Amino acid sequence: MSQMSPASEKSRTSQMSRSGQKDRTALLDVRGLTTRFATERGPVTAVDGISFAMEPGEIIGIVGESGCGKSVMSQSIIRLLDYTDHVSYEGEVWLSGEELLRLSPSRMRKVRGNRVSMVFQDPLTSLDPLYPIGDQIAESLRQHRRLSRKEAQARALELLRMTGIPSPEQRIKEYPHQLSGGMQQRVMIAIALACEPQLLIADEPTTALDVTIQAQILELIVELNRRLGMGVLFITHDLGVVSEICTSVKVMYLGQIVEEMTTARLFANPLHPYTQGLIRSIPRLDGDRRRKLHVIEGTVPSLADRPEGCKFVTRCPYADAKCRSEEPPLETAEEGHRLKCWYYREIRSGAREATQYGE
Amino acid sequence: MLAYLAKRLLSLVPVLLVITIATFMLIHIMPGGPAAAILGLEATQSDTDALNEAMGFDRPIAEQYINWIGGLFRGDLGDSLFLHQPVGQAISEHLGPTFSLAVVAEVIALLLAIPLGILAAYKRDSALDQLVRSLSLVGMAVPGFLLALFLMLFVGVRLHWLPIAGYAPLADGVWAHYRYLILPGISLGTIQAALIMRMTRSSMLEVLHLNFIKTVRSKGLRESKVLLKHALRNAFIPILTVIGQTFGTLVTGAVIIETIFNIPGIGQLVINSIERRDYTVIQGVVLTVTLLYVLINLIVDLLYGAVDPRVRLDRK
Amino acid sequence: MRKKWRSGLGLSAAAVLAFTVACSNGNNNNGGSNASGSASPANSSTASQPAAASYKDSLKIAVTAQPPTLDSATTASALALDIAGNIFETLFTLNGNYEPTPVLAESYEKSEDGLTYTIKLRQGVKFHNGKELTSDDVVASMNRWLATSSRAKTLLEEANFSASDATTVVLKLAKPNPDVLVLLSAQAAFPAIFPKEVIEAAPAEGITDYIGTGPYKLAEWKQDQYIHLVRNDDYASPEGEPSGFAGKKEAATPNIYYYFVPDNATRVAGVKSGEYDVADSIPTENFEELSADSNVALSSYPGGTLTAFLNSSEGAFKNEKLRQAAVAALNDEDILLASFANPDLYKLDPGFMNPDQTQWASTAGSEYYNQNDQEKAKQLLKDAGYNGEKIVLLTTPDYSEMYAATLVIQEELKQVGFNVEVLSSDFATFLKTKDEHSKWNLMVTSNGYQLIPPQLLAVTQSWVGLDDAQVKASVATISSEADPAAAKAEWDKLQGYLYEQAYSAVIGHYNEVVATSKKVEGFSQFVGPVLWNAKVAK
Amino acid sequence: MVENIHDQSQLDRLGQLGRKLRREQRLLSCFRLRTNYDLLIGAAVLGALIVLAFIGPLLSPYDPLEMKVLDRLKPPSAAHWLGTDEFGRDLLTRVLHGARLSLGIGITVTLLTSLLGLIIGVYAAFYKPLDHILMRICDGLIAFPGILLAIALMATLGASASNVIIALTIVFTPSIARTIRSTALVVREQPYIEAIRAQGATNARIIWLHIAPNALSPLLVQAAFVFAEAILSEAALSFLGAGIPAPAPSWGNILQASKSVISKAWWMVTFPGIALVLSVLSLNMLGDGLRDFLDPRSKRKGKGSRRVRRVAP
Repeated sequence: MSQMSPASEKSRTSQMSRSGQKDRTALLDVRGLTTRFATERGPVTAVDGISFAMEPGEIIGIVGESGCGKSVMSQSIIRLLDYTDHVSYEGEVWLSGEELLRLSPSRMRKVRGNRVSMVFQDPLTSLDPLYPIGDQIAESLRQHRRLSRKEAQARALELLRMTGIPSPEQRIKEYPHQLSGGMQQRVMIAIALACEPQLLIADEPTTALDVTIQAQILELIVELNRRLGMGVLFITHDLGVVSEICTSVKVMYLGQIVEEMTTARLFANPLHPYTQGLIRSIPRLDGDRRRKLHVIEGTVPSLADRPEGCKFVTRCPYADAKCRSEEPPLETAEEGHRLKCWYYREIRSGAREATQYGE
Repeated sequence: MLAYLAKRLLSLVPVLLVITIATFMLIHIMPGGPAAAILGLEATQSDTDALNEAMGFDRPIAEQYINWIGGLFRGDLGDSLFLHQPVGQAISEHLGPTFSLAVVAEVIALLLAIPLGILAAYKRDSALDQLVRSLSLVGMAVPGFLLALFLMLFVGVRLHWLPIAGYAPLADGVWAHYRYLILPGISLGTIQAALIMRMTRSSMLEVLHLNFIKTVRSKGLRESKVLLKHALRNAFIPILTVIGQTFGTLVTGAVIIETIFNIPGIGQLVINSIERRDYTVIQGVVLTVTLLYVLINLIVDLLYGAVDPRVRLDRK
Repeated sequence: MRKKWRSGLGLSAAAVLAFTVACSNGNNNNGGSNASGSASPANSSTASQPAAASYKDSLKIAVTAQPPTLDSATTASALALDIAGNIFETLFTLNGNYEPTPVLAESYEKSEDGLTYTIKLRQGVKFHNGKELTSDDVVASMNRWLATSSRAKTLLEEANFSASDATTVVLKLAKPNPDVLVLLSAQAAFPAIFPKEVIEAAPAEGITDYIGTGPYKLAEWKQDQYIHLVRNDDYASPEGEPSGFAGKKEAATPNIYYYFVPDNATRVAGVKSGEYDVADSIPTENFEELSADSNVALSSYPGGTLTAFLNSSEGAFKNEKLRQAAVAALNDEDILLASFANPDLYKLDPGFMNPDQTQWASTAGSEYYNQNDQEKAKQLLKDAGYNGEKIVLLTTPDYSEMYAATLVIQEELKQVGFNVEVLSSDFATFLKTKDEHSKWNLMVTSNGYQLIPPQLLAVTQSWVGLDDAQVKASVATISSEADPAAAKAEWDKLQGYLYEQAYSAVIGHYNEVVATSKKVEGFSQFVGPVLWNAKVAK
Repeated sequence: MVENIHDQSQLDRLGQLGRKLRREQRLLSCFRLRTNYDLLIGAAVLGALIVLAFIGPLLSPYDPLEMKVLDRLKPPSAAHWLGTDEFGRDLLTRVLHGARLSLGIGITVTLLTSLLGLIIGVYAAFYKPLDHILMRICDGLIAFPGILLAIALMATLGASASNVIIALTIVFTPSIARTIRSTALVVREQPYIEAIRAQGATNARIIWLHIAPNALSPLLVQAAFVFAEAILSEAALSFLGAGIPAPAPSWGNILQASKSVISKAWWMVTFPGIALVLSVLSLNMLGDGLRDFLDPRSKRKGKGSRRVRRVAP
């Protein structure tokens, strides 16, 4: 705990100094969000002072390896973790001018599924196996819109149709295990869209699906985003997906946003060593088959032993003593492109050579 | 469905055969005979012999067994040697009190165990959870008859709140009926409660970690709905299994609890019948109880389908 | 919890048998409900009650077990006979002085040679099915009784009833028997009068069509729960002051429920709470508790003896010195206290017969009674050359007093050097083992009083295999002796001999306790509870 | 991550890794033991009870059978710490001797049941025709209401401590046999058993050297529960009067006697009752703890199910 707090304090103050007052127009404005879990061996920081804002209708991608805190961050926004773990939040999450972290549990429930919805990674396990899908879609309508059973079912049918499920009249009575993975994910999306939310958080919605289905689902999300004008926070580890649909990207590592920029710049000009590593590890159809696929050395350290200084230090080929002792601030490299790295200028200019990995 | 039932019933045949033969042999090598209870201490050997002959106990055991099985196929369990009524009638008259007792015990067990089990799982490692875990551990270690004695001592003898024993049929009024069943119900229900509580807790814990719980919560449902409508139903199959098992052991438990609290149920009937060497009743009760046990298991199996559509479809 | 067969089912069957052969001299026992002079039920207070008092329409009595049958001729169960006594009647019955008194009979004549009794029936008596009682019914019932009841078979051999006209029956005996009316009146396996058709249709296992002439009819028998009797509105009562089983029967309460409550604690709690108006066989452990209860009246009456029987036919106790050693070791006071819990509920007395019964009460052999002499016992053991052979005490936990007594005796015998083991089993097994004399050496049973010494189990060979010429001769003398004083002298000698030989030894005399609610009036206790004149104030 | 496995330094690293893993494994199992409170508490309480059962009677100045009828039903006092029973016997002494009896019967039943269950289980798993016969008999005996079976057996055999052991062994063996059989069936299908067979091992050798040892850890867990159930069942049988005959100071006997004096002598219910609960509780905890220790995966699956049948309600 104690070793964590200076870092988060730092990032928080830097964020404060950057934008003095809250942005009234923003759909979502996250400021210095920090999420900690109490564990048997003390508190663990999973999200460390994250700040970003998104406008209505925007699709923002969050990328990073598994374990980097993407899911925790997204679930922190709608406080899904309240129930499962001993969790504490710091910072602020503003949704259209309302601060979520300080809402009472009952007010918070009125936000969930209503103004903000979520779609999860594995559709089969994310649906309750014991209820027909129609009921599961109708459930949030009955909860938030106070619809009668009949009205809710009618609306559910409409939603199913909108998500493009074939013969929805028949499917509506079926159980999750009777549907294919793609259809299940469409059902998940129908559930999420039931109350026409302002914000959809999609947590790796395509990871568990076949490639062809993936494309269909992505298309659906983009189409619905356009039609309904909702913001989409798209969490993925797949940079290819990001490039297809997102307007801008945040790269996360160990609970922090280490780099954020527009999608175009992501591929053209990644500055953070971690982002560079991610991009180089994408297999390319047009690439040289004989070239070995790049792998980022090492693995993501566990949250319990996050390094001091720069969080990427254990795997960064450019790291030095300064990286190990001091955490770099989130600096603006260019308009709309910020990152956390002491040496990104040197790396960009080629002045800094990659050293041996680790020590 | 029917085929499934038929298969289940057929698989029962060898089990029943083993049980009935074992019962038959066991009771016929028990020393003493029905004459003791019927004729009393003064009976002469010739009186006893005459009685045994009249009842057909002088014939070989195998022949008696075959006659009895033959009777079964005609739906005839024989006549009680002591009660002067058909065994079927004796059993059905005694099933009522046992059924009432079992229901009270199970209701007490479920009312206690399911909510506490759910809360313990929900507030895992909290003080409540610790309490629930300790309760279920102690609950499993206190045998029903001991609990019955303690309840008699404190609630009946010291506090005079409830009658310490006895029974009144439902016809005498609802309170008259149930006030006799509360202490026996608690005595019998506690162990069931402990077992069900333990299972509810662990099964809920497992379900609460599943993904769809997050989905349900992300819809903004109230926690009560999350827990009861979604988590509990998903956690219910193992709980149901334990409930089925405990319902089965309720009959066994009733044997002791009914004798302690003097409830004229099937347990008391069989204990009395063993003492009276009322062979036909013993056979009838053992058969009935076994069938009941199987029936309960069958009902539980069918309930699985009602709880979980996947089970239903798999069977088609 | 444990099903207790009231002594009635088995052992107190003996209590009932006491009356099979009764003594006609009425002075031997006052026999009433207050025989012991202890706490009394309110049977005499009926008259003083204000006429306007209102009474409940049912009386509930808690008894210890379900009777095996109500067919009196086939059973020795006291409980069965108590209940059946409300439904059925006999030609004669015993009054409070144990004297035969007519019930269904009106009068009788005895022939000169004592072989023929001509009995005139009371007229206007109807069965519960509406049929009028005739001599045919009596003849059928009595002849069945002569054929089925093992008492009648042995005591009235080749006797026979016939009808001389519609209201007269004739009993012919093979040889004279001065006690024949007492036999006809005794409660044990009493000769109930059924309609002839019921007798003719009777299956071998016994009658289940319970149609009698008594003040109550059987309304319902709920197996293992209760027997419900309702008042017989057409009942034609005999006249006379109620006394024992005789005299006027009013059927004062419209409904009587006999609840089968094997659990002692339940009977006790039930009578305290007013759930039951009468509770039978109050366990001695609860005596004090109930005495202190202002709502409950306790009546205790002499129940019988707790007796140790030594198996002289086989095993270690064939040796009289060993038997004497065992008897010498007994501390009867401890045994009785352990068995009956309260000194008010037992009495130390060496007699095998009821100490209140002047004809037979005897203290012969008292030097062998309650000796508690360990030195003597050890000496006798040494003299007998006891080699540590195992002594087996036979008992059953189904009778708590016998069980407790046996455990104390085991300890006492151990103290003097016997190697003792208890063989304990459920009642059915106990009965079977009792007849296998090689399996046990000593047994304690509680036995109801007998009315004459020859009926004592202590002198009955089939009981524990006692085979002694002198005992047999004495019994024969007592049975045939016309002079009461001479018979008594012979009995003194016999009782002394039983003690001296240590064939059996009385440990003490116990009281039976019945608890009634103080609201019960007109209840009396004779051989069992007499309920037909009892009523319960609201 | 590792590109060239033949690199010597890599191999060294792997070896180090392996050693480290093994050490961690050991540490982990120590840790599991240290944090396995069920196992520790259960074992401690049970151990204390066993010590009391063996030493207690030696220290008591009273004889468990000696009657002082004049001292009957005396409440706890300096002379009689737990009071006296209905024959004036010292209750503490009887409860301590009762511990010997109950634990003794429990252990004997457990050993017999385990041995018989193991033999029946492994042979049933190995020989198909035998399996059918044995398992039908086991099914029958399991479906037979346990307490009735025990009571009927006791009525037939006669009341004595050794008959209690026989009756309870008959009651409990089938479920142990079933557990062992299901484990053995899994082991039997393992490829290595096939390999051993191919090398010409005899059936007996396969059964006793390869299959039986694998069944030991479930057996150990079950044994703890059988122990607990045996103690309970003995008490229940004695309580019903169908167990150990008096005057033996079994807990069930004391409890049975206590029932008729329940309004006068609370101590006769309370103290043997506590002794009974403590011993069953400690065995249950021991069983749970053993299972967590021997099969950590089961913890995640929940502790809900126990295979041993309950005889006493």
